[in-house]
Amino acid sequence: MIEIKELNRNWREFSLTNINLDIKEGEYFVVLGPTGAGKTLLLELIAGFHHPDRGEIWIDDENVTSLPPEERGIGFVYQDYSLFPHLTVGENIEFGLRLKEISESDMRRRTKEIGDLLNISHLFHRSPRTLSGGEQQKVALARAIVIEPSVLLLDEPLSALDARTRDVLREELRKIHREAEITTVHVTHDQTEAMFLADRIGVLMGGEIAQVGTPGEIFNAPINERVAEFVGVENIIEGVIESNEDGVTVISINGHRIEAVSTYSVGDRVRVCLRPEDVTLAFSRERSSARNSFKGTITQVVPLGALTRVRVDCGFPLMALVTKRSVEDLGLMEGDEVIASFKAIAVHLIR
Amino acid sequence: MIEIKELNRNWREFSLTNINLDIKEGEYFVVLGPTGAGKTLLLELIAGFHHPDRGEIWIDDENVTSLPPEERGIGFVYQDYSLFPHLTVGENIEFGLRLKEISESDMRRRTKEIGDLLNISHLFHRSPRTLSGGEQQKVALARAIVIEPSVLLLDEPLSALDARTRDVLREELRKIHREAEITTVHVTHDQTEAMFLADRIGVLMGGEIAQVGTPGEIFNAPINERVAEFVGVENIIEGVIESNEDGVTVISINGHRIEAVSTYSVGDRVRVCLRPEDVTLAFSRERSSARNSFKGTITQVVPLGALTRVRVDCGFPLMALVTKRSVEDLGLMEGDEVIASFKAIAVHLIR
Amino acid sequence: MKHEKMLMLFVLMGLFILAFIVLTLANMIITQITLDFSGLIDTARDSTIWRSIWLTLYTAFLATVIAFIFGVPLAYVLARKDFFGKGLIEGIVDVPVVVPHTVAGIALLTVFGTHGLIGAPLASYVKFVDALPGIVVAMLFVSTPFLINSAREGFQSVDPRLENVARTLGASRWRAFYKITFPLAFRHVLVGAVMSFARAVSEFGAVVVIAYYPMITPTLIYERYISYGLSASRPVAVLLILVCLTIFITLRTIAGVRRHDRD
Amino acid sequence: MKHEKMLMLFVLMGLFILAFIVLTLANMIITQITLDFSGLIDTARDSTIWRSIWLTLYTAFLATVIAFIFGVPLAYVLARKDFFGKGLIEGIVDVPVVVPHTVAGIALLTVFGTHGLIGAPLASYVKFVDALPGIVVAMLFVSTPFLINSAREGFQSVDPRLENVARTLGASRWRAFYKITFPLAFRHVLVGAVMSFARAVSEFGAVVVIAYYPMITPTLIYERYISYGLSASRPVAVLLILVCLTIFITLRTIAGVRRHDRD
Repeated sequence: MIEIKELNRNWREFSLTNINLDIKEGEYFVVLGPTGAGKTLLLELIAGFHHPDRGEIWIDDENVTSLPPEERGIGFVYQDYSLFPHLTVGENIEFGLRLKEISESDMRRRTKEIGDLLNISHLFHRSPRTLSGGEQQKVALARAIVIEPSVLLLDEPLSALDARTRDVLREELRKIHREAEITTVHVTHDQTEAMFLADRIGVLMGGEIAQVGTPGEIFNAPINERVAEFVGVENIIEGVIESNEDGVTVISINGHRIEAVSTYSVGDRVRVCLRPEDVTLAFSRERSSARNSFKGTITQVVPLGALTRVRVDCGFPLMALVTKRSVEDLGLMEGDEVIASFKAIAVHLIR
Repeated sequence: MIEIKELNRNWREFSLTNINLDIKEGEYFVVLGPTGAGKTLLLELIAGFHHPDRGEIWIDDENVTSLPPEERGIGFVYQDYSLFPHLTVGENIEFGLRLKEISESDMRRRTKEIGDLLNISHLFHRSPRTLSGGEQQKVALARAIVIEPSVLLLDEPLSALDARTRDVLREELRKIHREAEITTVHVTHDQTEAMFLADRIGVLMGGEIAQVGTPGEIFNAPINERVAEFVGVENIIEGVIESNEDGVTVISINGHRIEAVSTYSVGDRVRVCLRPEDVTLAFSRERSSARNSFKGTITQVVPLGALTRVRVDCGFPLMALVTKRSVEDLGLMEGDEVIASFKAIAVHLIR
Repeated sequence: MKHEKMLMLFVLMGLFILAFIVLTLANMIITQITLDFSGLIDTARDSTIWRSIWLTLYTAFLATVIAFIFGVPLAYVLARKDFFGKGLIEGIVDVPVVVPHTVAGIALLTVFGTHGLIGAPLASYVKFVDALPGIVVAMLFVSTPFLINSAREGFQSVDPRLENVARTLGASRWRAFYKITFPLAFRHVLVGAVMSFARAVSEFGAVVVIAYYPMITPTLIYERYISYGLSASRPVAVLLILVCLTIFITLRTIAGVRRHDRD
Repeated sequence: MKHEKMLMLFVLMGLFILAFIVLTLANMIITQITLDFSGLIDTARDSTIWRSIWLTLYTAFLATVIAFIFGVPLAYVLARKDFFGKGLIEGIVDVPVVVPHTVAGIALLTVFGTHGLIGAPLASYVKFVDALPGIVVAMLFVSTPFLINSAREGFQSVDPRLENVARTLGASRWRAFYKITFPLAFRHVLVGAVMSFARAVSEFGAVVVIAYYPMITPTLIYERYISYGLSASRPVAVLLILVCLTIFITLRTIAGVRRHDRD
């Protein structure tokens, strides 16, 4: 649907190098990356606001690299809404329709439909300035999708909103995508957003696509240390493969043994990646399917709302993310001796 | 230490009405409130950048209401760092010291100390423009505390930072507060930040202080529905007190009975507040200390990173926040019948 | 505020400048009214004076229209595009502010005079020297920077992302310009046009060199001053300044100038 | 870019204006050099001319210094404080741009003349009419808006929170101003001073009314034009514009004007 081939572009302090992406019809594709990675530039290249230094962009089997934005059939939503301040909400939404040759009654029908879908019909006569952030972003969305674009491009659409509104609009985005089935490219630095919305994720770091995969692949099997760190794998521990039988791998870390599933060979130096939420804490060794369990001392307890981050020293440092309730129920405190356990399949190995 | 008496101020679209606060020596006080509540205005009044329309501000038993900012002995840190762009990092930090009559060697010593404490000594010769957001905010903090103010005022100091840096600086703030024991007023809209750092929290909504208390009191026993909603109590359900014996209260909700601990009398109409992270889900009724358990049907499962939000219909709607792991282990899916349980002491009642 | 000594001092110093400007104009007007009110009335009844005022406003209006037609596109390009040599172009735009007025007159005479680069080939169609086109050309030269700079500021204040969005909605660059950018920058453009018009009306040095006749009011004032002295020229000056201020205040009010809107 | 037709058109239209400005000045200079180079050399050797150029620069410098001393504080107050009647004050600051130059001359003569409101009491100390102070006063009147507006823009571009922070660090308002705000706004102030100086040098109409003598160069050019015609005045005009452009380009380079820094 959207094919990006060997795309290169330098612009101000941003640069994109050899970007190759193949986004499928109807897919919700999230480009995830830290600030300054070039995410917006990539989106603006797809939209045609910038021209690539090298490479091609194809939409719907057509090479659009030299087409102007108005002929690419895209809808675009910016982080800061970018509503036309001198027009009413209704006029904003009708802007694109008026440029098409459709009848007045058709236009009424389509704006009404979209207004009902997003529950903003009562705002049509207001000026955008008088709207809340969430309402403005809904209007921006309505304006973009009412023209029935073949591609919807979203540039950090939820970043300017407060937490509550963000939750609501996130669900709204999913609903719209399910109903309208528009191929969507959404760029963000927010992992939760990516995990919640994406069919597939492309991780963009330093102007290059580091990894493409499903949310599960990205978060559980990051391709390298930089991606692992960025997607919140807080435990990255160096070790050496001690044995590998039928995929059941034993990694030695300072004499401690961790079991995992991998295809690495004996003697390989690897990094053990383990998400902190995959670590459970208890005072006694339970029977469970967790193959790895280590005795350790709690060195830090950091409450984070519903969750609590606990740092455990098991001979190697281990971060665990557990619920506030379990911390309270168990009465976990700094200095306590605990058993930290995790499953072999929760462990991901990288070079 | 800081006493605010009957403070009133209207400024542009913000207003503060009858603010009374008593912040203790050495306390870390967080003013928590949504955008537009007047949080920054309150801080700027304490600093003396604004003058109140009515009311008084006392710092260290001195009425400072009409003192200019330079005579109030405060340190101030803005969200956007506000470093002096034409000075180096070192000159920024020395700015306040040069205005005091201290020896050159004393100055060197104090800037070095603060540089080491915040691990920014290697940046002293750089221009602020070349620093990352986190580094800039550390410099702004260093500049504020090197003059040893009696009060430190922080205006959303972590809001402009990315998630990773925010975590680091949050711990840095706590460390500084523990070591320097400066009375600190920190305003934010972020609950995690407030819970993590605050000795006490004042909730500011619509220009008024709605509640003052410890983080536990604010998050578990919000005083009214507005505060409850703001601090993330997602279950707010109306009911009537059916019985109350020695504090053990039974509330009737559409015929369902919830147990709680309260002093309300039979017949009182109340709202049941319950944080979603206090609800556990299971397929069978376990023996546990949870006094309330209800059979219900899962209507929605929303993955949010390490946590998952599950909406259950138990005859009344109930939101639960459980770990991703338990969702996977139990295999929770929309349509499943589950048992939702919560303890009587997790329930908080308001009018 | 007892601690605002510095601001009080600053206000006091500012009042000097303001008093200088206001006093200078007010004193002239009041002196005229109190000492020689009948002279003012006579002047106001003199059709020669009104013809010259009308000529001044008319030529200034023509100059502003030309500056608008050619200046607004340039302002848009300067606001939206980065290119090599942009600083030079911006410098050229500001040059007329810097050129001494009589020098501008001499230069324009060289180009538009009967033997000039442009004046000669056009000689059988348009006459510039001592003619209306000469006045317009002189006014245009000195007034364009005001229009271009204000319009450029206006276009810069419109977020280019609004244009981007408009284009994804199917608008061509031109349509995005006239539906979105131009309406949003309109106030700045209007303010620029007002300043440009005012600057055109005020010009004397460049006009007097290329076109002493037909006499625009600033020239008329000078001519009366040289020939008959202060008392003969002052009523005309008072009349012209009243006309100018009226137009200026009216247009400025319509444009709704407030600095913090502009910045 | 084949789809950038509108921009190409805009650039073409902009080139008209730019060509008009450049051509006018270049043509005068080139004509002078090719047709009458010896005349230019003779002029450049004439000490009368250099005395008048020096007088012009000197008086313009004095006017700029005065505008700086009284204008910068006003600019700061306008940038930092909101008060009732601010729009009026901003209007007054812009008025000199709008006042026709000969009207300004007449008005200044009324106030600073021997019988004027200020001229009379000062008569035994300072003479304005046909004297250096008169030139300075006229230049000051027309040039202040440029300095004040640019400085105001500069101060507005400095985040007031920087001043707030400086004050919590123990700086008085005055110290916060000269340690933080003024250095950060310095470029704008400098640009304003350059424009103000250039505007002062360029003035003719207001100066010629209050002080025909001692003759500043714009007056000298006009006098030669009236007495001896174009060929006698052009070399002086060329010399003055070369001096002006040199100063203007040098100062502008020092100030490092780039629009997107300013906006």
